[in-house]
Parts: sequence; C-alpha cells; structure tokens
Amino acid sequence: MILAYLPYAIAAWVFLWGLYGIVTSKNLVHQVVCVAILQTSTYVLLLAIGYKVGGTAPIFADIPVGTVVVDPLVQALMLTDIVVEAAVMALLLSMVVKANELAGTVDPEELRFLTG
Amino acid sequence: MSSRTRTAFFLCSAAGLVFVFACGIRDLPPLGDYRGPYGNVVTQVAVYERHTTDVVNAINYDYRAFDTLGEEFIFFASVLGVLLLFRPTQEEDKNGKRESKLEDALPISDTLRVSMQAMVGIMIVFGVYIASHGQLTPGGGFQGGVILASAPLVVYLSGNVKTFEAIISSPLVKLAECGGAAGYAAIGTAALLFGAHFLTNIVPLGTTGDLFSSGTIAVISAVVGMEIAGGFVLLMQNYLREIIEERLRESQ
Amino acid sequence: MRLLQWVILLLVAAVAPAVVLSRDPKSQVVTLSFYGLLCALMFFIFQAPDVALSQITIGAVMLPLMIMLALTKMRRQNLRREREGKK
Amino acid sequence: MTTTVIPLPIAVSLIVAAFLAFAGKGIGRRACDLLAVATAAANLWMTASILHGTWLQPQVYWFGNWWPRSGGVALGISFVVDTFGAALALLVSLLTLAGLIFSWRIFEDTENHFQPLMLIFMAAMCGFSYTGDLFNLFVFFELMSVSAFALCGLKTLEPAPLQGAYNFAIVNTIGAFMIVMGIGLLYARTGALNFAQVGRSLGTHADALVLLAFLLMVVGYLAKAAIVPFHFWLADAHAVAPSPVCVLFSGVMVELGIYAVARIYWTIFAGALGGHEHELRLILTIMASITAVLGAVMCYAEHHLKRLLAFSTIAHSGLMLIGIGLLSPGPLAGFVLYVLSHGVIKGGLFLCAGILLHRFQKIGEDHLHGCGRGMWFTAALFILGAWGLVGAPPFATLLGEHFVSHSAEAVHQHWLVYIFIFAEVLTSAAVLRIAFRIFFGWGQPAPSDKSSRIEEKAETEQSHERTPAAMFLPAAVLILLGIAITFFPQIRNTATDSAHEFTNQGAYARSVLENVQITSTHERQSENLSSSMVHSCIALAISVLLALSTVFREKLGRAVSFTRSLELGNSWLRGAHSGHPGDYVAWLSFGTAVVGLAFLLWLH
Repeated sequence: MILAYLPYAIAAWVFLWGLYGIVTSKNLVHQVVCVAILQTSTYVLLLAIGYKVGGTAPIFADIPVGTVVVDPLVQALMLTDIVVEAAVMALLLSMVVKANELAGTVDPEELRFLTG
Repeated sequence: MSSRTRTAFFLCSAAGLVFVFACGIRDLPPLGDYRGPYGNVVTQVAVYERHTTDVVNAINYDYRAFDTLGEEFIFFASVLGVLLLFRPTQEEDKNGKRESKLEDALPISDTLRVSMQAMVGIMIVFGVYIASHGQLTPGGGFQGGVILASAPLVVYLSGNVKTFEAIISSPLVKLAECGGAAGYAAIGTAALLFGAHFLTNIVPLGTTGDLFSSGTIAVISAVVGMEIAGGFVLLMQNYLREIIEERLRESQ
Repeated sequence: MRLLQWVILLLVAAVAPAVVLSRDPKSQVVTLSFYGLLCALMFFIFQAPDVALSQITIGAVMLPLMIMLALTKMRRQNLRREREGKK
Repeated sequence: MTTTVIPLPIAVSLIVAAFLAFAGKGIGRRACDLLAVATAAANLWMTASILHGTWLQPQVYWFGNWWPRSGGVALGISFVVDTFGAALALLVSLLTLAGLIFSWRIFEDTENHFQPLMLIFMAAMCGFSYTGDLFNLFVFFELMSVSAFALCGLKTLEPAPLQGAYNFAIVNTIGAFMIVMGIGLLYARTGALNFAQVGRSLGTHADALVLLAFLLMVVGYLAKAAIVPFHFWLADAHAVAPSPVCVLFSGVMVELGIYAVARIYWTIFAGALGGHEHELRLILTIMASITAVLGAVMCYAEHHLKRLLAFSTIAHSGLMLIGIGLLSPGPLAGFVLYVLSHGVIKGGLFLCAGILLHRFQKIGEDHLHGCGRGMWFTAALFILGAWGLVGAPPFATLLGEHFVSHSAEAVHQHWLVYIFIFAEVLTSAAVLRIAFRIFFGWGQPAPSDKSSRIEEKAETEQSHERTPAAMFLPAAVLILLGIAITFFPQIRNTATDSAHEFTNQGAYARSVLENVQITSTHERQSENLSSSMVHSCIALAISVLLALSTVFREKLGRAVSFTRSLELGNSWLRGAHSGHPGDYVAWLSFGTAVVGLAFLLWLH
C-alpha cells in the first residue's frame, strides 16, 4: 500500500535534493543544473498523477476508442514544462557565461556586486 | 551567511518541508487510480472531434493550443534574451570580419566525414517525419524541430566549419524562428476573420489517420517545428560563434 | 510491468542526488544526460511516449550540449583572460 | 464587439514582437520604436475598450470555441475578463507605453531586441490578468518571468545586472516549479484546470492536500510579489534593470503576483478554506505587515536611488497584501485602487530616477548630492511622488488606504492602520530626503554605503545638458494620473461593486460554466474619508519632518541623531540581503516551511 505513494514521495525527494543543490552550490553552472533537477520533480509528480492502472498510451492509432488509457492532459502539461525548462536553462546558462566573461568567476561567494 | 550556516539553515527548513509534503501526499489518490473527468472525457471525444489519433497532441495543439502559444513564446523570448546577452561588442565585430578568410581547421578522416554527412540527411528526414506525423504518432512539431536543429551540429562535428557557419548565420534561420512564432499567433487570429473564436480550427479536418488530417493541428505543429528548429540553431550559434573564431585563430 | 515501474522510479530517485552531488560541472554533464535518459525511460514505461521523445531530445541531448558549450566558452574566456594578464 | 477584441491584446503584440525580432536590424532603430509605441498605444486602446465592455459584467471567452461540456467539464481554456483584470491590463499597457516612449533616447546597442521583449512582456501580463485557467495562468506567469529576466540583464557591460537578473531568475523559477506542483496536486484531486470547475469540485472540504496545493501556489506567486522572506531578488533586479523596465516591474508585475493569489483564493479555495477565514486572515496579514515594515526600514537605509525605490515597492506590496489578506470585498476594492495609483506613481518615480541617470550618469544619492539644482520640474515630480506614496490627498492612494484600513477596523485589526502609516511615512520620507539632497543640495552628502556604489553604467553614452521631453512627459503624465484617479468617483464605485462580484465564487462559477450572469446586490462602502484624510495628512507632516531632520542632522544636533542610525540601517538586515542566490533560496524554503506549518496547524 505504501508503494502506491512512492512516486509522490520520490517527487518530493527529488525536489528537496534540487533545493539542497541550489543552496549549497559553489558554482553557478552546477546551480543551474540543480534547477533542472528540481524541475524533474514536477515531471515525476505529474506522471504519477495521470497514471491509470493497466492504461496504455493515449494514442488511438491501433487501439479502439474506449480502451483504458493514461491521462493525456498531464502529458500535455509535461511537454509544456519541458519547453519551459529548455528556455529557462538556455537563458540562465548564458547569464552565467556572460557573468564569467565580465567578473572572471562563477562562484556565487565571489560574485558580490549587490549587497546591503 | 557563511556556507555552513546556510546549509544548516536550509536543512532545518527542509525538515519542515518534509513534514508538510508528507501530510499533503497522504491525501493524494494512490498511484494508478486517476479519477478526474478531464482525461476520461477528452479521450472519448478527441478522436471524433479532431480526427487525430494522438490525443496528447490534440490537447497540445487544439484543446489547449493557447497554452502552447504561450509556451512557444516563452522559448522565443528566451532566445531573444540570449541574443541580447551575447550581442557582439565592437572588437568582436572586427574578429567577425577577419574570420571570413580563415580555413577549416579540423582534420577529420574522410570516412567519418562522409558518414556524418549521410547522418545529416537522415536526421533531417527523421525530423521532418516526426514533425509532420504529430497528429498520428508520438512526436510533433516540438520534437521534430529539436531533431532538425541538431542536424547542423553534425555538420559542425563533421568538420565543415564553413558550411556550418553558412547554415547558422544565414538569415533563413532567424526567419524560420520568427516566422514560426508569428505564424502560430497568425493562425489563431485568422480564425477571428471567420467569426470564430481565437485558435478555432478553420481547416478541413480530413479523414482520421491520414497525414493531412486534423486541420490546424498539423499546421500549428509545422510552424512550431520551424520556430523550435530556428531557435535552437540560434542558441547554438551564440555559443559557437566565438569558439569557432578562436579555434580557427589558434590553428594559424 | 509493475516491477519495471518501481525499478525505474528508484533509479531516478537514486541518480538525482548523484547529479546534485557531482560538484564538478564537467563530470556533472555526463551524469545529467544519463539522468535525462532515465527520465525519458521512465516516461516511456509510464505510457508517455510523446513526453519521452521530447525528454530525450531536450533533457538527454540539448541541455547537456548547451552546458558543454557554455563550459567550453567559459574555459576559453578564462584562457584569454590569463593570456591578457600575462601581457 | 468586446468578445472579438479580447484575445487581440495578446495576439497583436506577440505578432508585432516576432516581426520586430526579425526585421529589427533591417528597418532601423526609429522604425522599431515607432512600431513598438504604436502597438503599445493600440494595446492601450484595446484594453480600454475591453474594460469598457466588461464594466460590471464579466466576459467569458472560450479559446477554440471549446465551450464546457455537459456537467461543466471544461476542456478548453477560457479568458474570464472582469473589471479588475481588465483594469490591471489597462495599467500594463499604459506603463509599457510610458516605458517605450521613455526609452526613445536610450539603448543604442540592443540590436533592437529591447522593443520586442517589452511587447512580449506586455502581452504576457495582459494574458495573466485575463485568464481563467490554472495552467494558462502559469504559462503567462512564466512568459512574463522569462521576458523579465531578459530585460533585467539588458545592460551587459558590467557584471552587476547579470547577477541581479540571475538571482531574479533563480528565485522566480523555483517559485514557478512550486506553482506547477500545486497545479498538479489540485488536478489530482479535481481532474480539472479551469478555476470555476476546480473550485466547484473542491467543494467546502479542505484536507492537507488542498492546503499543500494552496501553499505551493501562494508561495510561488508571492515570490513574484516580493513578500518577505521571498523578496530578496526584487531589490537586486530593480537596482540593475533599466529604468523603463523597472517601471513595469514595480508598477504592475509585482502587483500581479498578489492579484494571482486573490484570484485563485476567491475562485478556487474560498469555499474550501472558508471555515478558517480568521486564521488565514491572520497568517496573510502578519506576512504582509512584516513585509511592509522591513521594506520601509530597508528603504530608508538605502542610498542607491533605484534600490531605494525597490524597497519602497516591497513595503507597498506588503500593504497591498494586507488589502487581499483581510479576505473581504471592501479591502479588495482598496487593493485595486491602491495598485492603480501606486503603479502610476512608482512608475513616474522610476522614470525620474532614469532622468537623473540620463543627466548625470550616476545613481548613488551621495554622488548626486546637489547635482539636480535647477531641475525644478523633475524635483516637483519627485516631491509629488513622495506625496503620493504617503497616500495624502489628492492622490488616489488615499482611497485605497481608506478602504483597507476602514475594513481593517471592522474586523478589529486596528494595528494594521499603524502599519500603513509607518510604511508610508518611511518610504515617502526617503524619497523626500533624496529630493532635498539632490535637487536642493541641502545638508551634508548622504553617507555612502556599498550598495550606493553599485556600478551603474549609463543607459546613454555621454551625460546630457537637458532632459528630453520624451523622458519628462511620461513621468509627469504618470504622476498626475495618480491624482486624476481620485476625481472619477465612478472608478471607486465600480471598484467596490466589482470587488463583491470578484469575491462571489458561486456567481463566478455559474457565469463561466453555465454562462449565467448573476448580479449580486450589496451595500456601498462608507465614503467618509475624513478620518483617513487626517491620518494621511499627519503622516505627510511626519515624513516631511523626518526627511528635513535627516538632511539637516548636523545643524539640529543630538535631538535628531536617531535619523543617522535610521539612515545607516541595521547591519544584520543589510547583511541578509547578500546577493547570494544560495541565501535567497534558503530563505525561500524557510518561508515555505513556516507558512506551510502554519497552514497545517491552523487551517487543518
């Protein structure tokens, strides 16, 4: 029975690890990767929510309408989510690269232009 | 905060978060019993209403196409942002002038080069296939676009730096990106001219299972493919421009 | 099928911390793309082929590629800075 | 007529943005500016006509003609445009127009990618205020964020803007993921995404799952609204973003975060959490008060002009959250009036800061000391802006404050009135202090601190002798609008009426899912402003005295030495704003944990 909640627990687990990575990161590139990990937790959650026991993929190319399929909506949401991830990652990475070009470091401890 | 206090501080709050999550998760339905109406209704009606077999794409490109419009522009905006961040300063422009007369610098075995070029063809075909069959099989404009975008990269790996430069710096790339993005919004607006609501299907639906079925879904999927492919090529260009210049310069 | 689901879920749960804990970006990129593949596999096993496809293209290929390119670009920036520092 | 216009503010500006992004280089700078300004103006007209069409009767617009199925199952996405959403979209277009006109003379080197990003930003915020769908709200939130990140890192010649944009991006992206998780949890419970449908199927029962979903969404949107302890990114982002962009950040983007909380509460959670209204009210108002106080204190301690204004935005966003947190129609109407008037005033102030930056190429109060002698008009705008921030008549902020504090007393939360006075006094005194020092050159130069030395490269090449009209006029118009709102009584009446309509969950659901219009009947607010006027005039007097005694500290001697410590601020607080993304995320998770525990203990 506890197994039935394992996917949600794993989503939370991945989420917290992502947060941990971001908080303790010593390198902005590493931090950006941790953000990506953090996002995968949302995939796990959505996937588990939309799953139906014995359901097949919601593609009626060779199965009749009415067969048990998993929920297509969460998959649509995940597709959007993945594009968002790609976009945000590209932007964050180029910020990091530019910061390295201008400041010569990607260690958040040394990037202290905004304090007080 | 010093890094140790920060970690300790975070771990304390993480403990709280664990508790909160645990309480919430207990009330979720167990894995595999999805109840909600949305999925059940849409899987019943989508095939008849939209003449498509891939319900996920029916949702992405029609029922909730407006979300996808926003999503495409998220990607578009981030590409714009990257271009803005890496906009060339004056001296980089000078380098740009110089780079034209440089030679290919990557020694690479001909067999590899040939096979790579064959691969480029395969990837383009595959990308177009994925993008055009979205309404029937898994895939669609987005996935196809990404595959298409990685074709020029293989050209680069196969050593034709010049060809690669020619591809990624041609205005067609940007035209594909912007045209794709604008096209999506335009398709939506076109429906208004027919007195329908935004993003309503105005193209004949065709017969389910055909390549040219499902009306706007196919069209939108195509423009999305254009935008994504162009966008990723632009992203790569921004990372690779300098690298290529420097590599060629070092090779002299 | 059921067993496969548990295995893949546990694999994902195990690899995610590994990616976070590999502090050196260069090695991290490898683990990240492996993790991306695992996620794609998970989507496939949970009957989400569309998502699996885009996850392969993005999470396992494009994202690690972008990071690689970024790292290369940064390495070159630092090299150039050192050279100018010497002059 | 209205229904066909509803999607256009988004569609048109997105198409134009895509065109500009392609042809920007080709058609040249001026053509780009013209096209962008024209689009923003058209948007202003369209949003205005939509507001007119939705005056007290919300318009429901189903994209793709996917009307809800029998049993109220919505497969499509709907825009549900009510008066508040329409008013916010109008404010968005107005501020974007002002920002674009202001930027006419700056940003020579952006390859004309600045204008399309502004248009995308505008479209995103319009869609955000119109939408009636959970995931669509997230999509526009993310579109808004991404274009904001890009605009924030616009000045790529020095590292500070990149760090600001990066911190902004990290915090808000994590918030966005929390929102997605919240949406997922709600979907798991209800199998729906449409506000009305979700709210209806949630019913009146709130268990830990609903609370967790509510928590994740509230945190996500309040991170955008810069509520303590999620606020750290805002000061960094504002300190470095170009002035015309700051206008949009402070003027409306932050407020939209609070608006989203109000929207999801009254369309989805009001029924489920209704039983614990009192506890929830306490939690929200406490968060809001902490935000207001901390923002005000930090605001007075800043000497970097834009960063100071940023902290005043934090303080005011706390005050606005009070308007929401009281969970009743009266303060909600106050919230909207406050957003409108604060938006234009703060926008005008940021444009004034931009003017100073344009003229003198510096932004630190200590460096600018006395520079502004002779810029009487800009000085007048600054002082008027401070006047507006304190909510003194004739500025419309008074009305907002009146509605909120009036009903704060109704629910026996008198202390909130003093929070208002405290925050407003400190923020406006800070702005007055700047005006006295920069434009009149009174007193000694301000003590310089690290943040005031944040290197701020000019947005224009060389320093200029005179202020171009393209910069002065938008600022003047915005600040004067802050006064004008007061003299249209129908605005405040409509605000009250539409507040009742906004908070009526059942009517909302029926109008969306069954397309049935229900006009709710209710009593008007008491229009007796006298007490609030007295309050605000006292507040204004105090803030003037405070500013004067700060500026003339040396002359006045020991009696006012407290102003020095007030101006230097608390070193620990300053240290907490460390510019380190790790710290910010640690604070984010801390806040989430605390609020979550409070929810579980009190609302469960």
